[in-house]
Amino acid sequence: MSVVDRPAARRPVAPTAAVALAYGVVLRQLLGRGRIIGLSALALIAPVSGWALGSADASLDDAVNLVAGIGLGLVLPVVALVFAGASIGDLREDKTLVYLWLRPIDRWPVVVGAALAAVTIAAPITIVPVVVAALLTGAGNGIVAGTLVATIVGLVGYVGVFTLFGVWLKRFIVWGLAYILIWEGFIAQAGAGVARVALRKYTRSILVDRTGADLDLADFPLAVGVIVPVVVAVVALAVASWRLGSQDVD
Amino acid sequence: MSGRGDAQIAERGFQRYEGRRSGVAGAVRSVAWESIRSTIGLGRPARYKIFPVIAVVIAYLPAIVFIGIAVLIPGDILEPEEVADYASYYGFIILAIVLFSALVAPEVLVSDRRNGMLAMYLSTPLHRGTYLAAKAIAVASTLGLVTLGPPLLLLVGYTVEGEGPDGIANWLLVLLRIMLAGVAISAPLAALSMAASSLTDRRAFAAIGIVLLILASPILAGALVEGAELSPNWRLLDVSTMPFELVFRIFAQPGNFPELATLPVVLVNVGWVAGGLAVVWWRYSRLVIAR
Amino acid sequence: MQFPGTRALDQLDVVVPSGVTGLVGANGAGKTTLISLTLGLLQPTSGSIRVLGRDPGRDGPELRALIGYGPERNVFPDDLRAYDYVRHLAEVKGLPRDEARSRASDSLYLVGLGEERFRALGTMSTGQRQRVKLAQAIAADPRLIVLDEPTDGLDPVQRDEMLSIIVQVNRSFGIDVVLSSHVLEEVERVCDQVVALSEGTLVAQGTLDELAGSAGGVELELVDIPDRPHSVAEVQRRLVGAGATVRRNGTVLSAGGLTDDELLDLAARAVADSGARLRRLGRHRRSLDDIFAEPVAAAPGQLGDEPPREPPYRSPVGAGGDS
Amino acid sequence: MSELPPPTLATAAVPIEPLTGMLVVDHVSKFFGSVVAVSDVTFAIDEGVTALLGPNGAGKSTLFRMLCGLTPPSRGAVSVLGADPRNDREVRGRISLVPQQDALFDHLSASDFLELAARGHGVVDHAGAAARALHVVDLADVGAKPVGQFSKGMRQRVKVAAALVNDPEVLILDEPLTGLDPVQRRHMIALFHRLGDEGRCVVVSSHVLDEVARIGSRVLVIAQGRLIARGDYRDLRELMDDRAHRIRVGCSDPRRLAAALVERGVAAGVSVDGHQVMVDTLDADAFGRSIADLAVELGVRLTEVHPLDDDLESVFRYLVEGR
Repeated sequence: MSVVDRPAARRPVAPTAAVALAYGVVLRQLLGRGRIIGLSALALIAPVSGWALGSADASLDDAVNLVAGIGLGLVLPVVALVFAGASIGDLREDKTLVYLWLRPIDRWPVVVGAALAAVTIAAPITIVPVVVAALLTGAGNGIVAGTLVATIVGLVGYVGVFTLFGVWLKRFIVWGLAYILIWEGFIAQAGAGVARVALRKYTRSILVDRTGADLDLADFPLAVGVIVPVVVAVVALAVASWRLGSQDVD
Repeated sequence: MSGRGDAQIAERGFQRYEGRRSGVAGAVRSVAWESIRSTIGLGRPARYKIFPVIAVVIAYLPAIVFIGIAVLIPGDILEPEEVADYASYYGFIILAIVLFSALVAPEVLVSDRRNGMLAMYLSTPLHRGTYLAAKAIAVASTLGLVTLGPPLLLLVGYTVEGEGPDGIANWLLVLLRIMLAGVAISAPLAALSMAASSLTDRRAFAAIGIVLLILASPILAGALVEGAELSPNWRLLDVSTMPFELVFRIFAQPGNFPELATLPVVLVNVGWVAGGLAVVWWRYSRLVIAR
Repeated sequence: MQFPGTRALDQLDVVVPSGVTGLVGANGAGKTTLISLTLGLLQPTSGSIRVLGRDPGRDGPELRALIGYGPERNVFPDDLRAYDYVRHLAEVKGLPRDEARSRASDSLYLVGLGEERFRALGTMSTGQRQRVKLAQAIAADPRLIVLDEPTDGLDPVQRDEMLSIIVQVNRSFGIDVVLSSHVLEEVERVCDQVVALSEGTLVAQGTLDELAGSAGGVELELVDIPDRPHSVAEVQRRLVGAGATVRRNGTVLSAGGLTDDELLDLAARAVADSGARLRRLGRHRRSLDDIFAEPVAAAPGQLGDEPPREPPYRSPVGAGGDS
Repeated sequence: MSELPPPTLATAAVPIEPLTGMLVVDHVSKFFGSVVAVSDVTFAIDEGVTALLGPNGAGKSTLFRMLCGLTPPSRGAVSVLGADPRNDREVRGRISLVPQQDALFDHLSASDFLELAARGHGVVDHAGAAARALHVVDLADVGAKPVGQFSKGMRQRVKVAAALVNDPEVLILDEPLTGLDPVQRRHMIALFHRLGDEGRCVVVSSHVLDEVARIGSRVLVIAQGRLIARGDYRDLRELMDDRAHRIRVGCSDPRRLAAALVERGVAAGVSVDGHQVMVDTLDADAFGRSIADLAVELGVRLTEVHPLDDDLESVFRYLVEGR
């Protein structure tokens, strides 16, 4: 009895189905034990330092500084990099991308599915610990709500950008770290103009807007702070989809 | 045999080797040496030499500077404590040590699993235990390059300048302490970086893991002890400070955390070493080697 | 030999004499397990094994210094030079540094990679890397080399060259070879004797003549020729008429029922009388393929009737090249 | 064998009429920097099985990747079922590729992996298609096991199964036989044969030439990026009329037979060795028709007539020699 006896009836694949397909595969691919344990341990720093700060009843500015520094500046981008970068990056490195590429489906659902998988795994390891950290600082005054919005928007922005890194660059981890530590860490501090091209400025602006604390490099209005990262993410995924269609696949 | 390949047989034919074979000891020695060579980039393209060179420069520069000071400024004007003593020297080169420990173990352990060398090694007189021993020696001695070398250079420089410890007995005591200090720092970092390198098959992740562990643990310990005012013993969790704390105790100095007794500091370091090696052994004994 | 849940080898009695021995068997038949046992990397759950007169379990390290091994996987450290790869592994097998250095170059010359020996492995073709693997196996002057599918991934021209080198390693260097392969024609062409495994049991062992000897009957292949469209049918008719039983498969006729000599004469006469065009004629030989197609439980005369012979240990001094 | 330069064959003449076929490659070249991987290749393939042969590094995999659109040609155009696979989403549903590299989603089970492939192609009954595909490559009993734990042979069969779930019209198989043992290879070849007979265009590359010969006789031979031969390999052998056919003849009186062959003008050269005669003839047809007559006439018993160099492997070696 051969598979070819009854030709397989086929129907065009709906974009949503294609997104779900990519989402399923990438999600299980990212669920590597080592990675999740390692990054969860990293993310623990945020709540622990928040709790430490809280028990020493620090001021609002200290709390916002802590959340912005460790939460939005370290835990969020690094975790987003590892998962969003690997969403397509691992498939390229392992040479399994052909099993999603050589299909009668467009390129963008594959990219979107992969990004969604990255968000699904990164969210609990970024939003939860950072918001809990804000809670533990006990600084109140809307810091928790501000942190929640900032981390969600930040996650969307970072996942979008780093998915593009994973599609385009072979050593996406190194370039991603360079962006986080060097670009956002040093250069963006230099001037307002340059900072405009760093996601960190937008997440900090959201936090400052909700809490009223004063924080350098955080002077965008809430609307800009929320909308720009999302737009950046959409544009990044569009570029990633174009790139996925036009580059060589091993 | 109709095959008329282009394989020419050198007329000399094939010599038999009747000499002595150095057995497992020789195998461990050559694997350790080959790992050291490849980590510091010997016999490899230039780009592999960048990081090791940077690390070594960072590690030895302060020593050279201090010796320079001792040379240029006559002894009487300078009070001894202004010249950095050996124990606090490490404070200057932490970055080099961190950089090196994040670089060495992933290079030495992870690449063998990905490029088929591990399968080859296990078909030689080595087995998993002796292989890991060789790799541990390689990692520790490469780390020794930045943890043992600089203070020794310092000692030699000072001695030549007459600033060194007076009397042979004292000189040997300082030498012994430097050796112990080198081991106190290299052993835990080697064990922990090897553990990280056996948990993931991607070198970049192992390196990130080691760096984050070294950067994160002081923050964690600091938060627990200062923030939450828990007992100072929580400080012992700080994997990147405790080895240096032990160095102070080796040099009979109070160190940064005098409230901690020396014994717990020693024990925690031994604990990190044992724990790291246990993780490595657990992973490698369960590893299925694809022939 | 038992893995958790699977019996990899089952009451295996096999004696591998010196020379080039082919190890054949389906995937999962136990070849790799047998190789691991030989290298002392696995311990038998029951029974005993002796290699080169030593027990792999007890003195594994010493034995592994005397055995060259070429694994099946084609994975290499890309930026290591071929020369360093071979020299290093020779050192790990106990050779002193300068001996390892000279023998590394010699071995790479012997496998035809003299000029390329300082090139990085990553820049080499599959064929060249397979030869580096062989050079590494012979560099430390082993008594025995075990090669797991040495011609995997090679094209026919490269495969010929590799096989001729392997035979030379045995004939002129006096190193015994055990090679496993899935290409049976290769094994038939190169090996002195064959060990065939199936599901962990020994299916057949012996020299090629013993295994692939003639099996009775004659086979002839004709060619359809336009000017005599029914020549094949005519030859078949004549053969049947003369008392032979004939099976036809396209233009190939398999004749039986009579002695080989009678069949050969009948065939020649039938072809001549029908004016057919003969392409191939010969006694029907059982090939390893046939053994593989239907593994015979214990064909008479194949399983060692006589008690397993102690392998003639080729003392390093005495034997020399006796090809 | 005279060292004549390999024959320049019909491909040199550029076909004028537009190429038609399920798979058309029109003056395609591919450069990686200064390296010319594929240089000005033109051919068209229709249904049935076509073997793509060539030494390692000849450009086979690059050509295959261009056929599936995984990489664009630097010059010329590829069209599969009339469309460009790289940009036409719909045609990608009618093509299947078995890639050469051994990469799979190790964490998925075999049936999950096949179901993923089926859904990706929009197969309505994806579970059924996955189950059927598993059955065809006889992996039905290990469908639930994760692919990461499969042996090389099993992984290869999963890859082939994944290429069947969408009932493709064009199947491109890059060395599908590697890692399979003879029995598995036989099943796989029968499968390719059946797929070809069903009107699909199946292109297979492999180095195991005597197995490929069983799949089909139509070959494309590529060397150093150029298409150097195309057509049925037996015709190609006939086209090499400047290269004598070498035939081994065993008989009871080789000397007399050899003399008669030369005297009859059928053999260009003979050499007698023991009971065998090595015959070199430029006219294989004449030889085939007269060898039986001569043997009967002289009363000599023919024990063997065995052509040594008209199998696919010899054709391959002659074409690729020195390239």
